[in-house]
Amino acid sequence: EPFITLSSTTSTDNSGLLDYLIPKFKNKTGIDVRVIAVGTGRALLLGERGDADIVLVHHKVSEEKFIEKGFGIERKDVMYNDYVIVGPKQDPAKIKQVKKAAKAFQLISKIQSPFISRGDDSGTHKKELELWSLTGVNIQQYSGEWYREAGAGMGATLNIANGMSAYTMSDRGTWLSFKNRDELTLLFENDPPLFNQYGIILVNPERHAHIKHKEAKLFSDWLTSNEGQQAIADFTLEGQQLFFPNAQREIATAEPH
Amino acid sequence: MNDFSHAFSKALQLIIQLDPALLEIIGLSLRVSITAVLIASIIGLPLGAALALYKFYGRGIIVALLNAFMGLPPVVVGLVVYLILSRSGPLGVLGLLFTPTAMIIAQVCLITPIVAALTRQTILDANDEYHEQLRALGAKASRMMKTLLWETRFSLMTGVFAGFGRAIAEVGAVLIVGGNINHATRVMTTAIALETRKGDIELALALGIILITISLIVTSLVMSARHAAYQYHS
Amino acid sequence: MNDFSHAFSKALQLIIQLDPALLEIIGLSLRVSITAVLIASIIGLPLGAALALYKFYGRGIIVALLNAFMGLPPVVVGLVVYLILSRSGPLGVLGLLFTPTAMIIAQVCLITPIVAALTRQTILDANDEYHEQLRALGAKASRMMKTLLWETRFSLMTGVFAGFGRAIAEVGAVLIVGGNINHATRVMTTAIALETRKGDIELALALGIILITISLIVTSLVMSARHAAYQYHS
Amino acid sequence: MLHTNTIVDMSSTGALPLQITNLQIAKKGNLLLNEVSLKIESNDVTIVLGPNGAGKSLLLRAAHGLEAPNKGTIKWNAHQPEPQHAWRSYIFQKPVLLRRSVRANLEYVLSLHDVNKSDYDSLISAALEQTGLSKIADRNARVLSGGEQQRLNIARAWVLQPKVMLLDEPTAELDPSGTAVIERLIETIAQQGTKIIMTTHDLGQAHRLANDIIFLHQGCLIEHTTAEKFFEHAETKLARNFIAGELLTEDLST
Amino acid sequence: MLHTNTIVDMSSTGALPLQITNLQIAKKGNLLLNEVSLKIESNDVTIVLGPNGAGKSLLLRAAHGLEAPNKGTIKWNAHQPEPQHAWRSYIFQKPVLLRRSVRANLEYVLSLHDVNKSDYDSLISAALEQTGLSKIADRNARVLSGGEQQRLNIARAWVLQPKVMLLDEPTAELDPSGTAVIERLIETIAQQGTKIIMTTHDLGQAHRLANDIIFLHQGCLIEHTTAEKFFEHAETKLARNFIAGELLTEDLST
Ligand SMILES: Nc1ncnc2c1ncn2[C@@H]1O[C@H](COP(=O)(O)OP(=O)(O)OP(=O)(O)O)[C@@H](O)[C@H]1O
Ligand SMILES: Nc1ncnc2c1ncn2[C@@H]1O[C@H](COP(=O)(O)OP(=O)(O)OP(=O)(O)O)[C@@H](O)[C@H]1O
Ligand SMILES: [Mg+2]
Ligand SMILES: [Mg+2]
Repeated sequence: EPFITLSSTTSTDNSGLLDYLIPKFKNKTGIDVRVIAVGTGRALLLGERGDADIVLVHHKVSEEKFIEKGFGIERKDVMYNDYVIVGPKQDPAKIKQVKKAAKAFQLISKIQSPFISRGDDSGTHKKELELWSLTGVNIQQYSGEWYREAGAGMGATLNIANGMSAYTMSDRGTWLSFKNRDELTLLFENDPPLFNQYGIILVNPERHAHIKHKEAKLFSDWLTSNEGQQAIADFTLEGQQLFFPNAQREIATAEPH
Repeated sequence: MNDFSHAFSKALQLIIQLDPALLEIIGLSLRVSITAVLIASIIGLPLGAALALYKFYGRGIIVALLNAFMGLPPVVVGLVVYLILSRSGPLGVLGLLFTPTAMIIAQVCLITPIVAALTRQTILDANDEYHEQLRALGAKASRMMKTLLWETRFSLMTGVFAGFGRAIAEVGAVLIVGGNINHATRVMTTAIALETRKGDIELALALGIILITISLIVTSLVMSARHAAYQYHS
Repeated sequence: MNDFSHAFSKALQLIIQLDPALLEIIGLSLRVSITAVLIASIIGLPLGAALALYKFYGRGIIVALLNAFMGLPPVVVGLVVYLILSRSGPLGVLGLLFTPTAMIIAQVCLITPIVAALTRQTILDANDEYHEQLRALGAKASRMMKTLLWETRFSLMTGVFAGFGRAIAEVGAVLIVGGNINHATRVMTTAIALETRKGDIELALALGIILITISLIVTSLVMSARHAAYQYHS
Repeated sequence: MLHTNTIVDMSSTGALPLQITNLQIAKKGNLLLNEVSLKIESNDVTIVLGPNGAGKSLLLRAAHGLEAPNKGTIKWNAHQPEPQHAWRSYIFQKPVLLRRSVRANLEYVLSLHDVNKSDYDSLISAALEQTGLSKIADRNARVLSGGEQQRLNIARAWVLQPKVMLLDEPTAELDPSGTAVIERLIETIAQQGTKIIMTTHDLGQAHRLANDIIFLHQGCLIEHTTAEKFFEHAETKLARNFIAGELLTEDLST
Repeated sequence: MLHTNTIVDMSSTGALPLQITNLQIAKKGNLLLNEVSLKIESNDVTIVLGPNGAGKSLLLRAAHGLEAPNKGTIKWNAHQPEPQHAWRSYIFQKPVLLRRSVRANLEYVLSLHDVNKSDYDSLISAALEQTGLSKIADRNARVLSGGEQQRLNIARAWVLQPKVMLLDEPTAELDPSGTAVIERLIETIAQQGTKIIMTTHDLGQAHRLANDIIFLHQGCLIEHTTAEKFFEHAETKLARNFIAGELLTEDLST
């Protein structure tokens, strides 16, 4: 049976979105999609080395570099989701009342309440660091004290946050599908800086002869088509829509040389 | 302790339901690890015996390497096998990455040192007793090796169990070279890691209980076979 | 193969630089795994010997369990220890979660079965030779156990190596109960996993090479000590 | 030098008489000892004779508590034998020596029973001297010659100076003078009140040492009588043939 | 039944004469064989005598190629000994039997050399019969009695029907009739042209079997002479004392 290999991030996979989309695509085209869920960095590396046919990640800077270097040939916006800040129910830093994410971070740093960072250079981690830089707090100096870098995926980071009754920042999808919550609860959401754009990139078939370019393009096209976009919008977890389709324009393209 | 009783009932429930997805994962786990342990034994038993019996320059270094390689980190083994099998790697053309074959290769690398090092020690101990006698009877080194492997076969099994245990339990290597692809390369350990990531600790534990039960069944079956054979031969 | 030579030179570079962050991680790896292997030996050596020597109802089941437990999945062990040590768990008040102590506990659970099962086999083989004689001399069971452990001490070392190898190489359990927290619970294997996540395979491999080198140094040191002692005693 | 009965407390369980009643031992369907009954009362040298495979070792093993009877009983002064009893020692036909020095092998035996540490040196020196091992006391036991190992085997059984010694072919590998030394040692030991029960294939030795003879064949007790009577006019044809060195072809099982 | 020289190709490396020149073997600083030189030419029974620890086993081991000389040479018809030679077999004072049946132990030896499979049955039956083991051919070798194990040990050395047999105390644990059987077997073998070199502590046996005697003491060759001469009027006082069963107290190393 024909299949393509898609490398993506664990947070995307954890949400269940791909499990929802792939059968629909397979139904239509007969092509299966095999998902390798890894960190952003390694997802791109898999594409670079020709081990995946297509890449679905969410860190625009890295994605553009990927295209520039000729590893990928076509990047399309697909959708966005958003990040939320979660923490212990008691909310010792009182971030529930504030309106800006940076403000929330500032309050956390003020009382030096435990905060778990992904600490793995992932898209999520970079976004978190951006927010810290907005607060003016030099967060590195607290590393190993109340600011803890887990160097782990989103799920593992949430597990640790739960275990330590700490704050952390998570993508909404992982948070909603995450079960080991105990005292952990959602405390802050819906601030535009927390939005998170996803892009899909075709791996350059010129670099690797075996790449299933045609089938991969079918998937990319389907995902950005009206049908695919609708499917993304239809996907809900616990009654909430997680991903918001926005595939209206192409960000960067490069024809195969 | 509530967590544990929940996990147990969940495990029971999964088993009773005979969930086909679960059966598929269990089947692949067993197929990969049993194949790996067979290949590792085919390499490791004679290798360990040879290191016990043959004296040659550099043997000490190889033995030290073998003992240290019992501590090969699965992730590192996974990475190395990945680089070799990756499309850009030397064996990329074979297209083995993200297949059960790749997982078997990685596990063989992980457990061959274990089987070999433990075999070496067992043969070394037996050799103390047998060496002179077999030599005096006229056995050449290669024959002596075979004889000692046969005479100690019941003891060697424990080393093979250790290898099987390592294989069926490890997740780092199979995750990297297999990719934990649903319906293709998902095995028990990668499924457990996945559920853990999702925070579904109950399901992860239930799967863990099932995995341990399977190990227990496999080991018990082999042990009873060994016991029966041992009774028969003495 | 370019990847590998890059990784090697990177490893060399890291070692030459004596990067304090790296030294910290190496130190914690060794501290955790050596402590775990010592504790596992203190439990596993007598346990394995007792299972080889004492006959009691249910021994067969315990032995089968032990053999199967050589295949305990690190992630599952990590989860169980996590649940026990977590704030809402039975030992939550101790506040051990995400500390090196928690990592040691998890590794002890993982490797005690390995040390015990391999010890059992070694003692069983030696018992064949010694049992009748020691009994006739008047040795009681407990004394016989001590004598056999002592007479086979050089062989038992290989089982301890296997345990150490498993401990120093595993990542699943320490990641869950330690958390891979920078400057607190980050060890070599969790650091390797992290670099792998980041896609920095070169650095991950370099760290892997360093880890294997450390295992090699530790095993070689112990092996030479064993060799010297063996020469002295025969 | 010999100070039997002072080393360890031997009073708890008695020694002689040894009373064996209807002893039966079978393994894997083979009846190896068959309805053996006998009584040993006097404090001297009893020798068990019989062809290879007659069951001599088995009988001694059972008397030391190393084999559980399938039927029948073995009683030392009404007590069942336990290998731990310090008043009785046993030497194997094929000894296993510990991987340590000759001296350390003897020390080990003392450490198994509660002997005063201060007595170690004198007891070990006595045993080494009497078995002619003093010179090689520090050699590793595993590299000794066959005869030297056998001497150590005997020294190990004697070091506790027990009330009863069960010896399975103690001189099989000894040279003539070694044999003479051990025979003299056995006589001395016996004279000082230690009961000796031993096996041998050396009829001359049996003649020289034995007060009474137990003659086994195919697991059956054929004769138990004084040495004099046995060698002069044995009752059974089997025994007479055995003494004459002839092959015993009768098959008792048919 | 005996058809020496037909079983395996024994032509490649010669057998007699055995020429030992200035043989010296030392272990851990102890000189265990010291400048031993001797020549054995005739196809009969040579017996090595000497007290425990004299170096008898060591000499036989060296002659089978199991010990490398520190100095000097050992040549069988100008060839160095290798344990693999099928024309020569060796039995240990302390044999190790494989964990399988008596018959399988013999089969194993045949399988080590290129013997025709079709000859297995007849060779094995012959060896079993001549050592009196036919009845227990299927018993596990590890549960045999001491004497039965020794018979198997001899059967194993004889099954290939070699040109030279080196026997280290072959009858130490045998009963009188077993000893007689083996002695007769050794005589028959020797008469048919197989060279026997053996050790024993049984002077009577040496008397009965030996054509010539090698007498060792503390690693030195004291006498090598005909049996007659040795037992009637030995040259050295050491040998005369040994024959008389006296303790040899002279220390040659001082
Ligand atoms: N590997 C070794 N290291 C040290 N000493 C050894 C070694 N092997 C043998 N010996 C010593 O060499 C001497 C000769 O040993 P060997 O076995 O040849 O004696 P033997 O004449 O056969 O005596 P026996 O009649 O007791 O069998 C003995 O004193 C023994 O302790
Ligand atoms: N565990 C066993 N299973 C089966 N047969 C056994 C076992 N142990 C001993 N036998 C058999 O029992 C018989 C008696 O053995 P035992 O060792 O008592 O003989 P023995 O009289 O001491 O002979 P030897 O003079 O050769 O030492 C032998 O035929 C032996 O093969
Ligand atoms: Mg016996
Ligand atoms: Mg000898």
